[in-house]
Amino acid sequence: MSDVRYSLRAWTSADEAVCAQWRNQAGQPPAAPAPEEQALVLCDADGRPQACARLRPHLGLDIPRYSFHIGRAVHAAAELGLYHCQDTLLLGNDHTGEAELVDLACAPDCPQPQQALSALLEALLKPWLADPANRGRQLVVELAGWRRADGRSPFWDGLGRLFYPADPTPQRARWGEAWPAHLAALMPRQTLYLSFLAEPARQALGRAHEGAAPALQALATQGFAYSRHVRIDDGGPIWVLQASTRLG
Amino acid sequence: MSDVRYSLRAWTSADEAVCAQWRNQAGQPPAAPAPEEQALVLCDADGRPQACARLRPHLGLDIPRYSFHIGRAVHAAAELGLYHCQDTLLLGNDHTGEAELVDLACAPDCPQPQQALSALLEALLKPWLADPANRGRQLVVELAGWRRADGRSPFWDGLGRLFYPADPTPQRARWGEAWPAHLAALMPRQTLYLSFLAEPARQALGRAHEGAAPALQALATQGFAYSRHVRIDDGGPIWVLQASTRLG
Amino acid sequence: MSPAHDLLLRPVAPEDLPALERIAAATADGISSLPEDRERLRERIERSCQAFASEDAASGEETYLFVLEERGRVIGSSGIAASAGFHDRFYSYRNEFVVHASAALGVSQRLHTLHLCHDLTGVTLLTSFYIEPAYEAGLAPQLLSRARLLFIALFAERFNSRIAAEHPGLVDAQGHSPFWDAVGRRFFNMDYAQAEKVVGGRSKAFIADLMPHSPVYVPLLPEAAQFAIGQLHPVGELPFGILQDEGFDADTYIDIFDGGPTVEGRLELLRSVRQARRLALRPGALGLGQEHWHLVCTERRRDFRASLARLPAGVQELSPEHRVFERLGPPPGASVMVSPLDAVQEELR
Amino acid sequence: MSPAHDLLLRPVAPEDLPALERIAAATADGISSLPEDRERLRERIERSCQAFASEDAASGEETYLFVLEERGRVIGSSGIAASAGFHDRFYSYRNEFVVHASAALGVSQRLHTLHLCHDLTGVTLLTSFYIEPAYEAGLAPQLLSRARLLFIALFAERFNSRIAAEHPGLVDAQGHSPFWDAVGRRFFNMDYAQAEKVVGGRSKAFIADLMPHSPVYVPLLPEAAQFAIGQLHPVGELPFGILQDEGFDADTYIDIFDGGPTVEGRLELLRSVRQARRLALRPGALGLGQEHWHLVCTERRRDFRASLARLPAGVQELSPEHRVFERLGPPPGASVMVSPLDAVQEELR
Repeated sequence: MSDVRYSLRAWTSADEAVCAQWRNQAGQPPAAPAPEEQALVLCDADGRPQACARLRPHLGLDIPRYSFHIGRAVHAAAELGLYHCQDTLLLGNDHTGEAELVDLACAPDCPQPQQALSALLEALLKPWLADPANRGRQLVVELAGWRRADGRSPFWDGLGRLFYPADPTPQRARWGEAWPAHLAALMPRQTLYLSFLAEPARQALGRAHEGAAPALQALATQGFAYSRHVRIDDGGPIWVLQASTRLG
Repeated sequence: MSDVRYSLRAWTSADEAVCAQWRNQAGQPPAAPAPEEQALVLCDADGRPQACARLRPHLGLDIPRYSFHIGRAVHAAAELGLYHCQDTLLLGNDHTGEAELVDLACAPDCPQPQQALSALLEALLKPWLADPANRGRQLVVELAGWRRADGRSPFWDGLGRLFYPADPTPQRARWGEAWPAHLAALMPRQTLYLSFLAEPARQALGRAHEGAAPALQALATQGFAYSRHVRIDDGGPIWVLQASTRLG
Repeated sequence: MSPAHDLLLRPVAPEDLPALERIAAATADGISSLPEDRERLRERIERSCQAFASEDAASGEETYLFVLEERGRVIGSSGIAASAGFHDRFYSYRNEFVVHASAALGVSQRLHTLHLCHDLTGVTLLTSFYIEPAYEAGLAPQLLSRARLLFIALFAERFNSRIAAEHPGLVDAQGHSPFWDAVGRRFFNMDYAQAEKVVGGRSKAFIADLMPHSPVYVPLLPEAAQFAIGQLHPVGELPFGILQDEGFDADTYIDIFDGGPTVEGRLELLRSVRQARRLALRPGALGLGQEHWHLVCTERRRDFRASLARLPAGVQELSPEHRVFERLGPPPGASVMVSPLDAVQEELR
Repeated sequence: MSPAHDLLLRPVAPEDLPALERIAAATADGISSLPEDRERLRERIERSCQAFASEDAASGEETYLFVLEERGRVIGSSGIAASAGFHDRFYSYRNEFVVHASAALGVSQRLHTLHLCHDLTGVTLLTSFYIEPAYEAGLAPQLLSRARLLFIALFAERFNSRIAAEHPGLVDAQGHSPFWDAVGRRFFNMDYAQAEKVVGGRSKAFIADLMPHSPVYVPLLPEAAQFAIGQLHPVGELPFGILQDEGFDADTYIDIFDGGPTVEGRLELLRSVRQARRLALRPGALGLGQEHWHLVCTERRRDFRASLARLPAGVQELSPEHRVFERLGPPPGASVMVSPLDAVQEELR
């Protein structure tokens, strides 16, 4: 899968300026790695950065990380011939402590984004998978949720907005990664039935933003799959790589 | 992986008597397939049945199927330096409608059980995976939960027994596959914190019975992984094969 | 002579069948608990007669039905079911409010949720209230509704000490319940009338098994459904107002199907019961002072009778010659129960 | 002359500091809400004086502290916090019971769960009850506890119409709370005393943020913890019994930390308030009839005084010469409030 035209190297402080206009799989510009994190940059034959990715050993240990788990609930009365299966959402911190893949991004003018991202991922995952003692059981990646052409998120409009009526943009900018944790304090804590959400919000649930398409394809190639969890603000899908699946 | 010494054929009514003493991955004797189900038998060079497995296209549509989803909840107060991450259990019907692998079993005297089961699984999965339109997104398999030498389930003793104080054995025998659905009516409906369970019950959670070891290994070979769901009576693990993972 | 003197409340009798049929026909579907079906009405009357007559300890199955007559003509009905959800659970939604706050976001919000509960299982239910429209304005509805409470207080061992009453919820111009459409319908895929049909004679508990046990988050409901929570159908205003005045709480429970208010209160705290007094009967007894309307009832179960009389506020005894006995009949015991109808609230300051 | 005539309840004054220090030292840790710290006690007294003196509408922040004296010697204290959880939420566990049934298995079980709630946020709290052991048996505790309720009724605009009071829960021989060990400790990994230290002066609401919001399933708790739910520490029996007699409900709420009962009631339904009457003062007024002990209090806020007197049951007016004014001082207005102490329950049958 990897391509001879590319070369890999560790992230350097100079990359921050280069990547400032890039957008990662979650729709944000990539940031510099923390000391315990591992970040790789993939460069083209001329040494220009084409893609980057970062591996965080454990998520949610400083700021609690929230997601909705998508479950199912059956209500049935056999005697009446009534049977209903409904999808449900439950707020939780299910991925706490797992490893996380962040800032998976490529240059806007990258000629073969999916190929570049796949090559990068493969290089990043190889040592992770080879170290069962330290790697944990899952590698988690959050993807930006679907938005309309005007930039609005139907999932937010159908759920988050009802519990936090103000415009979330300034708060998201102010709190960064902590924003969903603050939002979670206002959200329903018990099981939500999806059928109570407006149709556009239901349609957007677990659907990734178009800009994340190359990242999604690259992740699928590497064995990542949809975890039936979504982000709490925009309903973007959370994918995971089960370490045991790859090892099986 | 498949071995030339084995041959495969469809289940016949004569197999029922042959398999009566076998135990499947869930600890029960295999049963005859329903019309919509696909069942294969693997025979040795002499034509003697060595292993069997059955594929059910959709689970939980007649009798609701219950499981506990294992989630996580973080309670943190940064100002106090307090942070606690706890595992949780939530009763649900999350796998409703998915395909199910049942009656994965091999003969008690099968010389290479794991190899036989792997060969059988591969044959059963190939057409399933090749038919994205009809196959659904997951293949689910329930495994018998861990028991002590005296046959008691610590998970049952630490949870189920507190909500259904009688001996479950006769009811399990009487109701068969419907038993967990009746039990579910008595169980807690909201999130349970694992820390409220006795230590032996916690240890048994998601741990398979020793008899299921060859099945587990064969499932892992084929890409199945632990789904973070368990059976509600004995805490046995539920493994799934993500269709997309195999196709990725 | 005021027509209020002509009113008499008594247990229903088999001869009342035609009158009950008239009442059942006059009440909108789902509003009254009287069925529009002669056989079922006859059964209801029979069960009531048995309940009044039974000497046994209460089984909880009893339903008591009263009729109000004016000079012998039946003009209304009211009833009591000894135990809500007998043989099964009685479900309601309980209103709950929790505060969700985020200091970081500077937001603190009061979140309204509805919790499916069977808190009211086993309580005594007031049912079957109906009064002819011409009598709505006078004292007749007061007698019809409140005399039941004195009956319950007199025979408390047959009833629960918690009393509740269901009231019809809002429906729109097309006869649809916005609350059902937003909540129940999602779990039935049919309208309420259909659901009632499918469920047939089964208990509401059965339907409730099909509804989610996690709370309903009110902000997720359409506005019309949010508005309908705890809202009364106009047809229920009269009986609802009387029970509110008795001190029933109307803010806690709503009907799980149409969202109408289910009121609830402890018997001993209800106004008519709190203010009830036993008056000794003494020939020639004279009450002095300004007279107010009072409920007056006999203390027999099977021959329970209640009527209205003007009596002085602090009256201690009553003459068997009092005109109230023209309606009540000769007093069967040495005393009667009375409770003022228009008592002022005790005020401390 | 009975010593009960010598008792006087009045607002705390700065001169009471030594007496309060004595009380704080005498009360076990966590039982009384009086701190064993002179500065904090001085502050409490000051805040109380401000609360009694303030002419403003209530902010909810006020705490009122009363002392009971016998011929000038302080023998007890009691207090009121105008609004529970002021500036924050006030958490409790609410007992809930649901029926889980399976027809197929032939089982129907009543399942007990505890729900974290802040239902009692903003209610008025009764606090700081302490009486010297020598006075526990007489009428002194009655005056000490119940006079607060008359004060609240007289100045209702400063308080909530719902009143609650916390009571200490069970501890074992080692001083550990079995309820805390089974519930709170799982989320703190420390014992209650430690947790209180870590949390410092912060509100309980803060601690509650660390506790799960899903119900606690009681069958999962160890037996000792199950038994401790709603159980009273013996030291709380006296004040608890008085409030039970007032009609407070003790079955709904428990403390989230030690499982002790938190009682709750509506002011207007509490016995002392329901039975309170205003007596006009008229020189030479004579009450006739058998005398019973009554609470008697003045109607002024800052100079609130309450004492005990024997008065006839139906007394309508009182002479300013009555001996109760030897303690209360010259009546400051044209009337006083009274409420019988040993009234019999109204009974219907």
